[in-house]
Amino acid sequence: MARVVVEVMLKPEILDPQGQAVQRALPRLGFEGVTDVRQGKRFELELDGPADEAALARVRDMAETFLANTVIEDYTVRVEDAGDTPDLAAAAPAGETAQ
Amino acid sequence: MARVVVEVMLKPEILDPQGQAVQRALPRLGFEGVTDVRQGKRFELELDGPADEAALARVRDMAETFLANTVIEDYTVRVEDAGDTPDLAAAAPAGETAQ
Amino acid sequence: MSARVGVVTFPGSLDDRDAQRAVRLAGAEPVPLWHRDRDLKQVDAVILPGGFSYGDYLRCGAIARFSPVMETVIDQARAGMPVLGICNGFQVLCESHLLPGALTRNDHLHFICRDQRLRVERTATPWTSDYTEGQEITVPLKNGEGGYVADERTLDALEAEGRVVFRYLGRNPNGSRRDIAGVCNEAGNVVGLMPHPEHAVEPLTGPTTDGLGFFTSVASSVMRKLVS
Amino acid sequence: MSAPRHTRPGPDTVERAAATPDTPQPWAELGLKEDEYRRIREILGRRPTGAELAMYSVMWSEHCSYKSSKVHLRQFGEKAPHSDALLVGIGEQAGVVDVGQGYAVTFKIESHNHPSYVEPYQGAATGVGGIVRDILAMGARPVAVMDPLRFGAADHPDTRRVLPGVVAGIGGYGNCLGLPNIGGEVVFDPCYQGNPLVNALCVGVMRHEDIHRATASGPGNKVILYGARTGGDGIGGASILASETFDDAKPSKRPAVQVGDPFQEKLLIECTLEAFREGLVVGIQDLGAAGLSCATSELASAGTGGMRVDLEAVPLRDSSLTPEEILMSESQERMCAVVAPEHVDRFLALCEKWDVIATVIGEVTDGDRLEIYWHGEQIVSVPPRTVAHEGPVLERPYARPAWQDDLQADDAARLPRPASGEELRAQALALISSPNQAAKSWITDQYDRYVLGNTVLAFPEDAGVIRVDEETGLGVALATDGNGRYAKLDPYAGAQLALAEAYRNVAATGARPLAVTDCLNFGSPEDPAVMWQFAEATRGLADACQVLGTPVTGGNVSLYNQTGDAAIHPTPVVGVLGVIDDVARRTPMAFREEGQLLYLLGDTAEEFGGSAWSQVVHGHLGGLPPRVDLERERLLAEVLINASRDGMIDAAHDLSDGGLIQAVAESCLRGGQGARLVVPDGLDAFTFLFSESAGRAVVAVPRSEEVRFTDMCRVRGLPATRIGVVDGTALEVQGQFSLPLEQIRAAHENTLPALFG
Ligand SMILES: Nc1ncnc2c1ncn2[C@@H]1O[C@H](COP(=O)(O)OP(=O)(O)O)[C@@H](O)[C@H]1O
Ligand SMILES: [Mg+2]
Repeated sequence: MARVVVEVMLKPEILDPQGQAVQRALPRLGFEGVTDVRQGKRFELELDGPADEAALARVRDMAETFLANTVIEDYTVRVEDAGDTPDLAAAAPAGETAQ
Repeated sequence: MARVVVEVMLKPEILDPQGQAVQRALPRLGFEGVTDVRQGKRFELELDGPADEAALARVRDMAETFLANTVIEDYTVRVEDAGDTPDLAAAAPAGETAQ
Repeated sequence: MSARVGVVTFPGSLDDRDAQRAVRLAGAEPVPLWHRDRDLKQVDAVILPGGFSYGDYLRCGAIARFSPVMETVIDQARAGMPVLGICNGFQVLCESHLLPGALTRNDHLHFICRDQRLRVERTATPWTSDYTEGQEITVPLKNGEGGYVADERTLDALEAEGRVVFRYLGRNPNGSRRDIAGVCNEAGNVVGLMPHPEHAVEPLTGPTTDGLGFFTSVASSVMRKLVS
Repeated sequence: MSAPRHTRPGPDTVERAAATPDTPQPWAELGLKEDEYRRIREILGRRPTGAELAMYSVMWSEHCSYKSSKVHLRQFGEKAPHSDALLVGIGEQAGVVDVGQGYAVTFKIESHNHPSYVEPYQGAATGVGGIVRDILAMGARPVAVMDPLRFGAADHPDTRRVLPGVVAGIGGYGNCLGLPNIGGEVVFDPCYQGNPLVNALCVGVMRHEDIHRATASGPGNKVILYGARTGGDGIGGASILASETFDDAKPSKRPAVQVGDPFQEKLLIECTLEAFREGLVVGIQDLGAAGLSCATSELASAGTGGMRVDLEAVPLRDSSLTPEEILMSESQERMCAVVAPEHVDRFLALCEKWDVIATVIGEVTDGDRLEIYWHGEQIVSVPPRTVAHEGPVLERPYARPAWQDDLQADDAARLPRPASGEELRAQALALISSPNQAAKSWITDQYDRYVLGNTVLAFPEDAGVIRVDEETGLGVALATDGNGRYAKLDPYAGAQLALAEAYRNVAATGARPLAVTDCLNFGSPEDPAVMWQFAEATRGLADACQVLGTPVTGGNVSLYNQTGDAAIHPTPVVGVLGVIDDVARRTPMAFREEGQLLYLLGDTAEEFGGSAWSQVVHGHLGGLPPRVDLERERLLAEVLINASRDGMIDAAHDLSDGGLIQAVAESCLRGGQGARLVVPDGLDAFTFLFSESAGRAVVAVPRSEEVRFTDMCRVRGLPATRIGVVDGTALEVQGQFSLPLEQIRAAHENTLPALFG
């Protein structure tokens, strides 16, 4: 049992209307000092086995072909302890990305 | 200049139709062994100052009142090095959550 | 004998019946196709209709793209069969990489339903041959993720190769790059667009009957090919 | 955060309940009154088990049992006019109306008010989902939805939270389901600030032979639960959320919000309709409020009574749910079907075809009790009627409030009126651009009105018109209306005016009104003044339906719409269904042809109580609402229908809030044509333009038809006054003012985008 997190963000050159809308709204809500906002997706996958290299390779493949549309999006795959509760949701240090 | 990441996920008891649709699709694509998928949002905020406690308190406030809908969502706030390029996207160890 | 035009139903397809009606009104024979069947029932052309296949979850068209029927559609499209993707169908075609680019959230972040003016930029496709170049048509537009994006190089190439098939006129409804409403593949047989020609085929239910040309075009293109 | 959870070692079985009569039970927490709890013990002859208590508590809640409203709702049946068109009357999921050519139509309106305040997007979305399943359960294909909405003040910050979420939720669900949205209402008033009203209507079409009822008969038949897995959604929602005033101070009572999955519902629709078509279904019921408690008890109660359910078979999303919670869960997108054993395999195969999870959870028995088991142990054994249909009935006290006289005495006639053409012009513009009268396209542009390809008319037309048969052109028209300001001034008349307006709207399109559904939105029934409003409104509606010959076929009651002592305006929302034999002859609202003559049908009196003018210009609410004349409404409808049938008019638009000036402005904008109006003899310009007298419409008559049309009106005795002509690019009131169409358009169309864009 392991949890793998896939983060998908629009490529920097692609317009992100959702992020922009958030950024535009912030000053109105009294939040100053945020110079840019990007909004993306986060997938938490529970694996029924360990997050070993083979499993991660499969998740990367999944992200590349399915979870992200690599025409417009980048993704990152990383492992989280399965025992993670939300209030301990610090990410594991191992991170990787593909474009 | 600092980057703060806010992750917003549906509370565990709330139905996540998107995550379920992804999970159901995976076996058809030849990916076995994923027992659960939850889909959430990820916001990358660029601050014009340092990510000190005051700034983080503001971001938490932002997450609580705006980025997350706390009726159905939980959020996590964490700091990332501003210099982070996507392929080094390891998260900083400091993590926190509120409901 | 008339052209057989397949209309695929994915779970969550909504405008499939409307596409079939449009095909019928154009004098061709609509053939329902089911997403789980690889068999295309010997159709001459295929329409991927509008709707919310798989709820538009993950990304619009992302899950439908992997259905069994798409394996055959992709093969046949590469072999030259006329394929039209309307709205969600356009998204499926982009996800399948039969068409370049992608469709993103409307820049104003709302679903929008309105009567949209378009200019037909290319008539050399089996789906637009009954129009004249530069013709202005009005058909319904309805989507939440209709913003057409691609990198600059791709956009330049599309323009240079005359593969922008439709452009929005008036206010850009969704932030599409270069006002692009629809594009085609290199060969021109695969066309995708966000607006809905199948909802503009009867005076009683549509804003115009401007959309009928899509279906008469493919009917006659198919017949021409069969005869030659 | 979740609802009361009573963990105990092993389930509370019937056997144990019999053996431990004195175990204390949380009946009060579950919203039951002491006498209700006592009655449950009497019915069962022992204390209820935990699961039984859960079932009774949700089913006997206000929301499910109609305990406060039942005694008043009876009139809808008792006074129902005879109608040959009624195939299924009040009491089923939804009424069914014969529209001819072998077609039947079912329609119903429901509220999702409280949930939409808590979580606007999901609250509104699941409201649409719920009413669509009601229609589906009758055997019909849902073909359109409508959404009557009420919000607080347009410029209030909380309205900016609630409205966009509600609209996105209705659109998000309905669009994804592939149901055109063809109409609704949007009304702003501070009285709805903490209690927005989100009502949703769905209409469905079927052949006569396809009508299905929610009944479990035939011992041995299987009970199949299909659709979404069951989770902790809205547990206790039925009893707690919908039955008590929502109060921020009690966050612990906030039940888990229900989240909708329109994609799942779309699959449910297709798979259910295929099952009907193949004749696989004996009885069917949607799961809405009170979930499985409601579905099993209602199915069994409507059948021969006996049913056995093995609750552990229910597919769960959250494996920690207790049997009580499973029974109370309001997880969306679930249905329950009763299927003969020989059809079970085929039914399950259909579900598999549509990727819908389906599970046999029980069967019909030859007994007379609903028996529910949990891993072999009996946890429920009840006479199902006592759960589903024999809940408490309250005769709540009601009394005309003391302030009603003062309110009615505060006559709008005393308000200062515009004294010059220039003032008239300014007030007309203020009216047309005020949030209640402004264009609603910022909202309706977010709804798909084209899907299914049968929408002949949709907003902003008077009624939505849907084609039912492509060959013959048979169609139906639907409109919903309700004016809380009128109803506040006089709830009896207010309810009748709501009906009259919806009826008139349907007739304006050329359709013949047939039947009624209603959603009665009121404050707390524990307040005798509110109860009086309710009693008056139901009596008014029932009486008016009798006169107009349009039976109430079903509806919904939403009570406790109040914050502290302040109740919302009494808001009966009335939906009218009409039939049109050929949609090609429908009358739209747009003035399109220059030179056509404008006729005002009906009588105009000085009636400003509750008017839009009194609200916009003076912030005033007082006096009496416009006089009700139902015979006149009937006559007006006949004229509008005949004129449509004989091609005598090219446009018609009913007059309601805002009066003539509002109606003419809307028809001009719709057609892109100006109009020149002349104040008729005997009327002052102000009354002519702003009065809200009922029973009126404006029509555009081609010159060639003028004689025929006016002759018809004269013969039938309907006043028809020539008031002007379609002309130019301005709206001109001769001798008073002229407003360029583009100025009106800007005023009318920019208001909502400026507030919410
Ligand atoms: N305001 C009303 N007018 C007429 N009938 C009503 C009204 N409110 C409820 N009913 C009828 O009472 C019955 C029970 O209603 P309801 O509980 O809303 O059905 P459901 O179980 O589908 O929620 C239905 O037949 C409904 O049409
Ligand atoms: Mg029901």
